[in-house]
Amino acid sequence: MDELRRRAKELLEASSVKVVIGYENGTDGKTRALFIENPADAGKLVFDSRCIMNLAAYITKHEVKSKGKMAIAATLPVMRAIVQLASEFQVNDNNLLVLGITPESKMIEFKDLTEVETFVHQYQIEIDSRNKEMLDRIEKMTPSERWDFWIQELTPCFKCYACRAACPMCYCHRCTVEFNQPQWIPVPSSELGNLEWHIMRAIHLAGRCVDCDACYNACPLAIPLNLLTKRMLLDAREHFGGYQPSLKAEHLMSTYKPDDKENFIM
Amino acid sequence: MSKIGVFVCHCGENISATVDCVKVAETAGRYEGVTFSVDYKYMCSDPGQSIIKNAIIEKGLTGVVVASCSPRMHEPTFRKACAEAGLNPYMCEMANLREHCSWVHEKGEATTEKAIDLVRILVEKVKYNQSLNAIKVPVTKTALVIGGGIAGIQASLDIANAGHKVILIEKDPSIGGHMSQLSETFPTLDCSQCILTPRMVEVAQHPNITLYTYAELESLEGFIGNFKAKIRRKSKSLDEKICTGCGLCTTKCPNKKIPSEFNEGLGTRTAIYVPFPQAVPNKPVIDRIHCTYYIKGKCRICEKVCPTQAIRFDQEDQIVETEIGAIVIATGFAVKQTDFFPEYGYGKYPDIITGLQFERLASASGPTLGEIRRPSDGKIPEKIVFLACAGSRDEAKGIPYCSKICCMYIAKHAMLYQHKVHGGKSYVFYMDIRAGGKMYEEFVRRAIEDDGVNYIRGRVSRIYEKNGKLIVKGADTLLGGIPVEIEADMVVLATAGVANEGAEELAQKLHVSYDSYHFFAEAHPKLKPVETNTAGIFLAGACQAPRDIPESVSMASGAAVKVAGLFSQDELTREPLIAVVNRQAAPVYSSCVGCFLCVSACPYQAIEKEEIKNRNGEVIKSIAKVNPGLCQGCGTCVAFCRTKSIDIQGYTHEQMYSEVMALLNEY
Amino acid sequence: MSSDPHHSIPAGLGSEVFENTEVKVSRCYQCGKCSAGCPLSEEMDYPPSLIMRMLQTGNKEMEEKVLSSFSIWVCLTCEMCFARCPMSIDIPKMMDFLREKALREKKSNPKAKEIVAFHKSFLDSIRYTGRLYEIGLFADYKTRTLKILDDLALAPKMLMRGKLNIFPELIHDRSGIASIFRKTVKKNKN
Amino acid sequence: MADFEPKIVAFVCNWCTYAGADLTGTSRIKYASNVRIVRFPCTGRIDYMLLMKSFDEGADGIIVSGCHPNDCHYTSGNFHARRRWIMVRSLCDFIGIDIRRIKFSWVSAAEGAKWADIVNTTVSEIRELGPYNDYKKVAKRPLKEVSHG
Amino acid sequence: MTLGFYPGCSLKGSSREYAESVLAVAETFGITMQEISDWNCCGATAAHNLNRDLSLALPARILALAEKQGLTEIVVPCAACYSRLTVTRYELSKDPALKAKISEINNMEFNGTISILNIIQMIDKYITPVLESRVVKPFDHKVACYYGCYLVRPHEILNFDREEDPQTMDELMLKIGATPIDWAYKTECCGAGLSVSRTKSVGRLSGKIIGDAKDRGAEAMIVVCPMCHSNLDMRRDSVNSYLGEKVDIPVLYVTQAIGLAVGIERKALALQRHFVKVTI
Repeated sequence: MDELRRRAKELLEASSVKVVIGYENGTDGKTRALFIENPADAGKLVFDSRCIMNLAAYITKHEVKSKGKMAIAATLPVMRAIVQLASEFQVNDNNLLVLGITPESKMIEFKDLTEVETFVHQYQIEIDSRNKEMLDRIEKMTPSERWDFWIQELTPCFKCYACRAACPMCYCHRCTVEFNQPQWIPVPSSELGNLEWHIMRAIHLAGRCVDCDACYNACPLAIPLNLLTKRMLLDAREHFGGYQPSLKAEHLMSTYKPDDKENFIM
Repeated sequence: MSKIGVFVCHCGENISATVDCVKVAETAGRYEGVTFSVDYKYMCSDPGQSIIKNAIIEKGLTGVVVASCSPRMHEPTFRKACAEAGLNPYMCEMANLREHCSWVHEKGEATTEKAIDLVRILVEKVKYNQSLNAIKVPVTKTALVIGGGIAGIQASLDIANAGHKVILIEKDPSIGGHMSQLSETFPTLDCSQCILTPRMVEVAQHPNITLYTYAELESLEGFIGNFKAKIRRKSKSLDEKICTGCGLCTTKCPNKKIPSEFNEGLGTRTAIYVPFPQAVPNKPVIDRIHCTYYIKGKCRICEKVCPTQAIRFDQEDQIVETEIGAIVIATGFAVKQTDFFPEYGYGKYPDIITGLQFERLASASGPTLGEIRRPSDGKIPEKIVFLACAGSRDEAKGIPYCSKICCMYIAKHAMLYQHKVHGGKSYVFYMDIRAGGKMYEEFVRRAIEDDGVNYIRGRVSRIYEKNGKLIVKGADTLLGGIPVEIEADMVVLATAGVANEGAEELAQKLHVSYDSYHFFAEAHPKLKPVETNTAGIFLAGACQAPRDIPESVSMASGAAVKVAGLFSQDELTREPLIAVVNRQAAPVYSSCVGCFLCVSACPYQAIEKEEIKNRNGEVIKSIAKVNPGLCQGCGTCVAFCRTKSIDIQGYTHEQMYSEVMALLNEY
Repeated sequence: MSSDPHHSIPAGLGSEVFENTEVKVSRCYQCGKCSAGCPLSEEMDYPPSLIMRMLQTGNKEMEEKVLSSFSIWVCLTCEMCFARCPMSIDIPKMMDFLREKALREKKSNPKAKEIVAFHKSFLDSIRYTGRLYEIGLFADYKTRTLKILDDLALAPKMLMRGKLNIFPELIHDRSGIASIFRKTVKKNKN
Repeated sequence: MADFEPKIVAFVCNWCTYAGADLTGTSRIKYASNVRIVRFPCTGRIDYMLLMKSFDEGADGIIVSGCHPNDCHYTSGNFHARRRWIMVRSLCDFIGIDIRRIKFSWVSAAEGAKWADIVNTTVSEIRELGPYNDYKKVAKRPLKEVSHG
Repeated sequence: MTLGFYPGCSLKGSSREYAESVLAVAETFGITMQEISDWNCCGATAAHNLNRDLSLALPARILALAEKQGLTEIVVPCAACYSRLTVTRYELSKDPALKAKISEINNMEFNGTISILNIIQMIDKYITPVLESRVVKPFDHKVACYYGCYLVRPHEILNFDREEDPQTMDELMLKIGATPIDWAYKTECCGAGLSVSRTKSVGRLSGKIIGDAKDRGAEAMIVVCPMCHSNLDMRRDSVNSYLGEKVDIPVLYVTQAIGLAVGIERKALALQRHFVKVTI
């Protein structure tokens, strides 16, 4: 942690970066995002197990980007997100420096994003046992039970879009829900609209989601919408030999193999 | 507020027999936005089209829905009509009431209901159609002709004589195809070689024709007027420029026992060879599969004897890349071999041969110099049996169709046999004699009446060998199916004509469709017999279905005219049904966020990065941009774009969305 | 593939054949390959292809001729015709049906008496013992056909070579077999 | 469910299945009239949101059909579509949407008879399944009050 | 190793030498044949000539019994029985309604798990691998392998060997030192069911078969079907009167030929039961 603070200070003093993105102590014992432009503020930086929000969500935001080169304190999920974002041309070595924080809470400063990629590739994305159980439970249900389950879960959603705001991959300036020619998804919240919004989002994240759970953590109603993306992740593994965010833009959904399975096609 | 006109066609009785066209028109007339609705017997006819034109002018229509046949049939017709009346052609849509409704459902409420729905969804679509302008693209005035048989030769000559460049590629060492193997041709009995060889020479000498023999198409990209072809010129192990074609190498080659393809295995050739004396080009190639040097690493006799040192053992295949504007496919056909027939001995009897093999026996340039001698022992057969429909019209063998040419060439074969073998007896087992063609029926009668060929109506169940004779067990169905057994010296099977090996792969390279027998599919069985569904690619000869020589030649000339017509203009107009990325005013510029997932999705590399710079040249934003020249309008990118920033003209989000909505509401 | 399988099947015996055997007589285009390959066509009054043709006519008279034909009884169901038929028409299956029908309607050709008799004797032998009892079969067959003298020489030779069992082999569950017969064929001795 | 006539929407590509369905017509092969064909340039263009929308608006079944692998007029549109279907189909299943009601097929321009078969089988299967009430219930339910905070 | 065994009626009577040789050979190669207990006749030609349901019910009962008795694989040496059983299994498995009907008739459930081997398949699977090493007295004769109808047709259902000019038996003969001839009547019909009722026809059909074999110098006919055997052997008088000469080529079951080659003594192979003396 001290190392992180020291390095942040140096970078800002040398103005080799214009802003450092990290965590600081927030109210009620949580941590929140911190944007340091003044070396003096480096001391505010904290890092510990409470730091679960995915800071990568900020590096695509105009307000932050426009300040100039960014440095970011990045945990594994954040680094995964960064690699994916880089492959989608949203960040690059010229506008982002990664101060990686290993699962062992060591800080590594990466020369470039290629190094970040090699680093994250050492770790498979793993779905924790709690979520695994949930997934199994749902898969064991009959289709109509599953249907009722999801309608029930999704009905309370009032489309506050906190999930979208927290998601590093939801950086589009105009989301499909704001598209009104035609109005694919009804604006006011309704069971159907909610369902469609979440299906749409899950598909958009297929092969892109880094499973950081930011969406779930951000949801005021704790809707388990991350199960949808987790399921997509497992499908990607089952059908297309897995998926790792990578810099060469061979995206799961915009590429194909001639021998993709098709036993369900008449 | 749109003013849409709906025009319901009866198509004579084709639609009105099962659909209540009047009701369809009335109902459509009540739809919001529809200001004119009418039904008529033949919308595609002149008066029919006038109805549309007048309505556009008098009622000031902003959109048109023609409810008639498949748009694949008449969309161009009606869009043209609209244009002539001053309405943008892309404001016209068609509801397919014939192929998709009246022809496939019984008369009744439900069928008319469906017709009404089909009209409604297109009315709703048209409301969102936009005026579009055709895209202009340049034309490369060079044609690629694939296949150097009679069809390919004819097409090449016709295009070349029209003043355009032609690249003719042939997979074998010489052009000529099956026709060069034939002895004499029906119904005139003139010698095939005699009429063909001059054409072959003409091809070789024509200033507008580049001939690549021993070459195949590697890949094809692009679209009408602007194709890019990669051609693989297989190594001939020979420097053609300095080879004089003296043929010394072929006489000295020690490897003499290779079955000759040209003689259908009835003769032999050497490893370095010219397939036949009149070959064009008349220069040898080394067949590396059989050449001793390539197998054992030594020999090189041809190299030693060659007076001009033209042999090149280390020569490699060469890939030629070239730009072309149109393609004629003339790859021809193949015939089934005798091993295809279990009941006729799986090809184990040497004296059961195919019709093509008989051609070689009967040909003056053939292995027997034109004498009919049986392969096993060279004896002249005193009794010969010809089997029509060997494999053809045989559903159980996967070939339910008629091969078309057999009836005629069997009559010719029997006739030639009778002329060559005096006192010989010939029998033809047939089911029907299909002799539709000028002087064809007369020809068959001649074989029967003048040359005494014995025609027996029935199919042969089995052939086996006994004491040097072939026992042919048939039946005479005209006598109620009584068994007929003939002890023959030789049997000729008129084996089915089938698509070439690899036709399917070629079709896939060219993105043209093919039928279930792997013959190439024409765009329309009657009105577009030489076009394919892919613009700029045409068909000639037996690659489309079994064809005889006159048919192949006329098809070839037909295809050539299509190509010449295409080349007669400097610019082509292409359908503007392509993808576009939306653009908006600064500071947004576009809803595209530049993730460029679409780039890897595009099959045509038609999407590129566009950088939007501010006054001082700094990049503010980079977004996707579609190259209208390359985009073919598949819309794959559209379905990928998360921000819905790409849309495809003619099939926009709004159009498709409203179609679906209209379809399911008040269904 | 077509949505309507019955399409283009003439009414009458032809369609009855289709209902019972899925053999569509209209598929035959009279190439005669069946007649050419049939080992017994020369003993038939109408070779197989002709039988097909007669059924295609849908003409009552023709159909009667078919049912009372000798051909259907000479057919050995050696399957040669089916094996080589370009249209994969299951003639043997059709023949089975025609024989059954001819028998039921008592139309079987008089010349087929022996054949029918043999088959019946054969089945009766099974009906009572569950297995074929050859001496019984011969005896029964001879009483049916009064062909006492035929094969007289054969039996003793067979006995000497141990090829004939004096006593029938009986299976235990004979009542089971009996009930199978009851549910399938009406007992018909003649 | 005998008297129930399902609503089937078919999303097909222009080059293979649409042409195949034309061939069904020219060959005069009859099939159930419950299906309505919507024509797309290519299966690659077919937006999964349209499948959702079809169910919203009361479709009981959906057919999505295009060119066989390697036959795509645009080289690879159908391959991209297939990959998308694999993911969408499995997500739908996970959410409890009745995927027996979404039929995918390859029908070439030469397979007129196959098209008729696919429509007929789909119609009879959906007829067995009955109307898609689960979805209709939700779809038809009125929007409820949006209560922020 | 133990295999299920369905002998069928002929092998209990007129063709018992076939059964005897099959068992002898099996024993020599350490195979135990477990006879399906209380089996019934398959109905043969008679049944399907006269009554379809019966022609399916009888074989179905046999198969059901075998399954009940825990057999997974049964050997059916008689080609005719083999054909009836296999066809029945096929017909029932492709038509559940029919299957139900037949089970009702039999009041015995048949679930179609059992696999059926004809004699050649059995030999190929369990004996051929070691056969050559066991040959003590090469069967050094020109033989005509006669397959008949029931082994190869209908091919779509039996799919054994190839339907014209089959080869498996010929290959088998090569392995025991015999020289199979290439001849024309391998799969032509011998007259089968008409043996008794139309002996003349049988004389003609079988005559052609024997005739062709003789013309091509066969010293023995090799068969796998009791009906073929009785027509070619017991009916030799009719055959000879058709041929108008006395032909005495013996007719051996494939198992007898193999038996001789691996040194089983002639009595055990019951050669003495033949009408046409087996002198080779």
